[in-house]
Amino acid sequence: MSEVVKARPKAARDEGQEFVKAYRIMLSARVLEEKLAALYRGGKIKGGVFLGRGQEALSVSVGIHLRKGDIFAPLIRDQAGRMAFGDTILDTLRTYLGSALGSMRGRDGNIHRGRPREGYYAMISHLGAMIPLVAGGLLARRLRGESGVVGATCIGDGGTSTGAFHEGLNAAAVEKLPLVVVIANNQYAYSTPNDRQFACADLLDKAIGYGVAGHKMDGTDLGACLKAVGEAISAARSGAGPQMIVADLLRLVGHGEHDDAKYVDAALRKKTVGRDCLAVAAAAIVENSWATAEELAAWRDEVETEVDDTANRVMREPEPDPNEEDWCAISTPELEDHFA
Amino acid sequence: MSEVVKARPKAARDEGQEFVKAYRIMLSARVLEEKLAALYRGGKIKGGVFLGRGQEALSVSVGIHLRKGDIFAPLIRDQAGRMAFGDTILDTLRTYLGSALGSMRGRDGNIHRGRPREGYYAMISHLGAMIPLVAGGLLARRLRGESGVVGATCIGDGGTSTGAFHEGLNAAAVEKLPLVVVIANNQYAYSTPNDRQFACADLLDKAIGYGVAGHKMDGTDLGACLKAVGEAISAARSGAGPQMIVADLLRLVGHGEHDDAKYVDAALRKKTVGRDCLAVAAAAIVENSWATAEELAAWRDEVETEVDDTANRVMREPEPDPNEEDWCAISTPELEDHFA
Amino acid sequence: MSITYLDAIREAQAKALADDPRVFLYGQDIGNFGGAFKATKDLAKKFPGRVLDSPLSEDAIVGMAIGAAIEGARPIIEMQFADFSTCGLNQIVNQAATLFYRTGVPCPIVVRLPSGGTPGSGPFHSQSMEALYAHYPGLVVLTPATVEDAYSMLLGAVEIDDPVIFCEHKFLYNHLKAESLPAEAEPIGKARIARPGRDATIVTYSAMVHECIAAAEEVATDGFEIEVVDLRSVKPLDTDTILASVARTGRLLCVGEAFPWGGVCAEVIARVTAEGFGLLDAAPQRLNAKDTPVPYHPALWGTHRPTASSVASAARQLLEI
Amino acid sequence: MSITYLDAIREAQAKALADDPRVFLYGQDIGNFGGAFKATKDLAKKFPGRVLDSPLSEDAIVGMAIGAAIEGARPIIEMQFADFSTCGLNQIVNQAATLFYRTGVPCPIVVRLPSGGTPGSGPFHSQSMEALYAHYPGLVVLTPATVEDAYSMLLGAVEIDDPVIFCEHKFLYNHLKAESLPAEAEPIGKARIARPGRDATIVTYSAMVHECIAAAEEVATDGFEIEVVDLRSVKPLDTDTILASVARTGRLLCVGEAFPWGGVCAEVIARVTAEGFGLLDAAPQRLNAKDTPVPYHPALWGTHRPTASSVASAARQLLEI
Ligand SMILES: Cc1ncc(C[n+]2csc(CCOP(=O)(O)OP(=O)(O)O)c2C)c(N)n1
Ligand SMILES: Cc1ncc(C[n+]2csc(CCOP(=O)(O)OP(=O)(O)O)c2C)c(N)n1
Ligand SMILES: [Mg+2]
Ligand SMILES: [Mg+2]
Repeated sequence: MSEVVKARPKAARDEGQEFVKAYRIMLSARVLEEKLAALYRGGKIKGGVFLGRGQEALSVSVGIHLRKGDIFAPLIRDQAGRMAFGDTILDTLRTYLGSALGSMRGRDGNIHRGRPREGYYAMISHLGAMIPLVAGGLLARRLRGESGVVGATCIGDGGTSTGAFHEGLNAAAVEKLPLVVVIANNQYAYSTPNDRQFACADLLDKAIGYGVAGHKMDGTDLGACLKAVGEAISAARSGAGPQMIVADLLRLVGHGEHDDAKYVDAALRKKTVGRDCLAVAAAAIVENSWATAEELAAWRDEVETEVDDTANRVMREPEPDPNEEDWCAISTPELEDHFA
Repeated sequence: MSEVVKARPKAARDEGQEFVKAYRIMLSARVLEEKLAALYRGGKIKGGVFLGRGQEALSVSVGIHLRKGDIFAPLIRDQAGRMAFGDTILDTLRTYLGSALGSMRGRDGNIHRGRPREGYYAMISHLGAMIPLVAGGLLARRLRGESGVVGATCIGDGGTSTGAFHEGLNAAAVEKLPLVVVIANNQYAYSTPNDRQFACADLLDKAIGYGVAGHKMDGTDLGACLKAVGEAISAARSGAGPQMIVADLLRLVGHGEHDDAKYVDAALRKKTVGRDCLAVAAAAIVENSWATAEELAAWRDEVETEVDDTANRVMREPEPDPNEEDWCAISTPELEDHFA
Repeated sequence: MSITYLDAIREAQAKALADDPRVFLYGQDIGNFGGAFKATKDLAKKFPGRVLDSPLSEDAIVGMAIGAAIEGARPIIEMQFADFSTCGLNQIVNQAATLFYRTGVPCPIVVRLPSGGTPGSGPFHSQSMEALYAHYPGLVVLTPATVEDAYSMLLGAVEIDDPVIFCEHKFLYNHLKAESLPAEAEPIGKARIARPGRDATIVTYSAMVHECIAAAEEVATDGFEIEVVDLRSVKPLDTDTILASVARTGRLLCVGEAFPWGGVCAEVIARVTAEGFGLLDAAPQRLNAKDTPVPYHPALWGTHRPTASSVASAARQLLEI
Repeated sequence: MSITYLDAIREAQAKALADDPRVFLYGQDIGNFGGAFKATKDLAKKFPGRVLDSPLSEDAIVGMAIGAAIEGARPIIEMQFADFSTCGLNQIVNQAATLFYRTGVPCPIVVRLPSGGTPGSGPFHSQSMEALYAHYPGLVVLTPATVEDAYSMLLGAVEIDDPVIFCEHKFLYNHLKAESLPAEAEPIGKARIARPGRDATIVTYSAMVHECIAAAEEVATDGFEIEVVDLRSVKPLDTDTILASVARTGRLLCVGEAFPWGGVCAEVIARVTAEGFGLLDAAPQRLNAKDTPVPYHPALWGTHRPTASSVASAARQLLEI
């Protein structure tokens, strides 16, 4: 393997450093999600599995541009962004496989995970509901005098139809908070196509109505995503108020692993939105000589091994024990209500 | 009086017919509301009083362009539009004064009145909530094959911030329903000024984000309102989908009669938005020789008499009697739940 | 032929659509896709233009249904999961529930809530929300526990002129089977003796009916016969049937899958003690889910909600008193 | 000096703002205007930048408070009327109430709900929503009935690390007066004997405490002494204090202004009968509002909700049993 590496010129390597870094996180997310799908088919997963295949380029671009101290509230299809923000293969597997050692301790699962104390908010299912949360987090930071903080949150085309999206983004715009709302327009909300979801020509048309800046990009193009998301996050960080990002892409899996996604228009798969962003990015890397095809394959092998090893380890970890649960929903035990 | 009438040329009279008709409804609303304010101060009213002074030109324009068979869901400041759509001085007074004979039978009051069976929906307080209702009414009409129907509903600048506004308008746009949403931007939501309510340059900027047509006008100019609202309603009627109307104006009273509205920026009162649409319309009528100042005064006298007489009559009407109430919230008595 | 609880719900909707031109369906993914649970499978094809996909907007879905009802339609709307109805709750409790009282115009909408827990569904796809809706005046709240009731009560719900909250249990969707759909049905508002007994009464509803029957069978091995009352409707609540059962048995246990504070079990006990205090030989008891969000992990979930085994031990305790 | 219930709420917020830099206020019209009821009058001026007007967006108001709480702030938010909290209910019950259980991060927000009926307020400005919130795990639900409690419990609420639903009663805002603000306070979670007695116990809360005390005075003319328990907190519920009172009196009447189905009264009765069945000499009774929306006209409203006189007759009936 090391021989292959030597073949590439140094300059091209540096140039492509961020791109490659992002690619490798995308790859990790992809491989991890493939494992999750396999585990799901094997009946090893507790609950549903909802994957982000085809959305890694956009998602990773969000996570990679955020810093420690920023706030990130990912949504369903953000495995890549989560990992870029610091989430691990280990905790992902623990959560899906039901280990008691996962960050959610079996109390919540799959995509509903996070570490709020580290700025990594744990989504609830109700779509749109994370937007005001991030806005509020940013407001609190401002109130205590912090600046230069950014909060980002992701949502789908379907999620834009929620009242929570509207209220949260509007309130953030009024406060001119450094909020970045990333809309992954993957053409469907579960089975519902865009033309049953909204009537505007482009979701970006919504930006002006909130008085926020808008950014549009091809969500299958990692370079375009890194650039546009990077600009949006910088703008928010420097005080330009909320930023709305709209990326067009296609989810290349079912809504969840139970779903065969037959409803997806076959024609879309042949268009730009239907490209696999991971393959597109891989091709760009090779073309730019940032790495060779062999290196790419080696990276994949590496992640696969890590993912397999971690899954094996996690499957031996204990399940949460209902007898050890304190079954108390509040943090103030004196105020616990007691039922006979 | 009849001598005065003779002085005007016939042509001008015809030309101004709609304008004058609208003006006279505005005047009725104004006089009736002045009476309500006086009754409120006199302690005769059950509950609060929320008036539309300064918003009559816009409101009447909505009611006057709707037809029998259309749907109208007025909001707080729509006394004029209500009367144009068929609501009466009598029922208004009955509702405010708590007569058992009012359409709401004492069960609800003031602005929360309507006759849904006649297409005149009765608002609930929760702002935004009437938008999907009208959309749903229009959907039902379409499903049973009716066309040429329009549904209009009014809302304030504050109401645009609700999730209900967003969800309702978006869903109507997806269905391309003949819904007209009339936004009275009176610069404040209770005490909250526009700059604490939204961040877009103009509320009309929201239209494109919903994929609906937008119409903007000076809400203090009756002619402009009649024209723009008329166009919007015609467009909806002819199948052009939802229409959004934004009119700038100022509420010339408190939020309710308990409110002195001291928070209103004095500078606004001197601007165009601060004009009294009734006075502006009256001046236009006289200037165009559609009527004389004396006629206008006579019209006012006429309404004042009617309002006073009606109020006196209603104050002698019985209150609702709790012993005659059936205290059942559903229409199916067999399914009434019984509490010991 | 074998018909599931889910089939029954689909068939009831098909029949309602076929029988009454005023009926239409509105909700997320219910059209060509047939719904997240397939409760509307093929209906869009069979009834063109009458099974409409909505945007992701619970407030608008409910609001539009109410408007349609005012105009004489009879909409059935699906919340993708009961839990998401919190986003449409305002329209349900403040608009639908008050319309008739305020204006005299009835509001015949049916809100289908795929309710209750299944393993691995977690805090936001498992809730039982009947108590929230039953608390508000103006709503009818139904909780069918059998294939037969899922069918006949949904058909009945469409005929009711008032807003009906139809709490279907997701755990029963594919688990519960019957031979055929019923031709006749008990009236809505009447409870049902799901298992006769003489030593104690368990009042319950929805999926818990089956846990309670299993518990009763278990306790029967000790020689005690427990009567299980299936409420079917939690609002109105059929106090008479409950009282008659307690009159026979003298003992009452209420079992519900919902959170413990307030709710159906508290309401049942309050009624029985107010109206049938003298019938009770022992303190009435209740068993609910624990007072925490519904946990995701099946190992926790199995303890969080009542099960045949926890019901059986509660029943044994009640019998020993 | 004379201090109203409303003054107490304002003073508590002023003190919380003064004592704790993490506290801030967010809500509609609460800034320069001082709030629809003037509960935040002058606070924006006294605490610049910490009393913020929100847009007309209940969901966002609650959601932002939760996010701020995650970051260590202690927001107090005002719903303009409790009734409008249905539009923010999803964030309250699904986000605030689950945060600690799911993530281990507490959610110290206070949601102020101007609650309850006043004459002429009608179906949408009169609701008592404590039962909805108490049903959901993860929330503390407080219902102060006195000027002293309005003050000390609101201060206490700000200190609690969990989400607190603070149900202030609008009818008490200006009616209820005290000489001074308390320096000490009963702990939150403890009920209070508002009037001692021996013949029957009335358990109640919020504005109904005063109706019940008046009723007790009326019944005292017959020679019966009724003990009135003011719950103060409906979740947690202080079952011990209730049981101790019932142990003394043997009779229980629960009175609440909320709708009758489920709710505080049902919950209290379910607990007392489960844990204190043997203490009861008569069937426990309850008195709630009628099962319709709150009517607008004062003549109807006066019959819809319990009053001193209807409580007195319910109490007399209970005593005659
Ligand atoms: C308020 C709400 N309603 C319904 C759902 C059920 N639901 C989960 S994901 C989904 C579709 C989401 O579509 P979109 O926002 O486009 O995101 P995508 O799945 O395409 O990434 C739906 C309807 C939900 N989670 N929240
Ligand atoms: C959902 C909701 N939240 C709060 C209120 C309380 N409220 C009644 S009117 C009002 C201000 C409305 O402002 P706007 O929409 O601009 O209408 P305007 O009063 O200016 O005509 C508020 C906050 C309400 N009615 N509904
Ligand atoms: Mg999508
Ligand atoms: Mg306004």
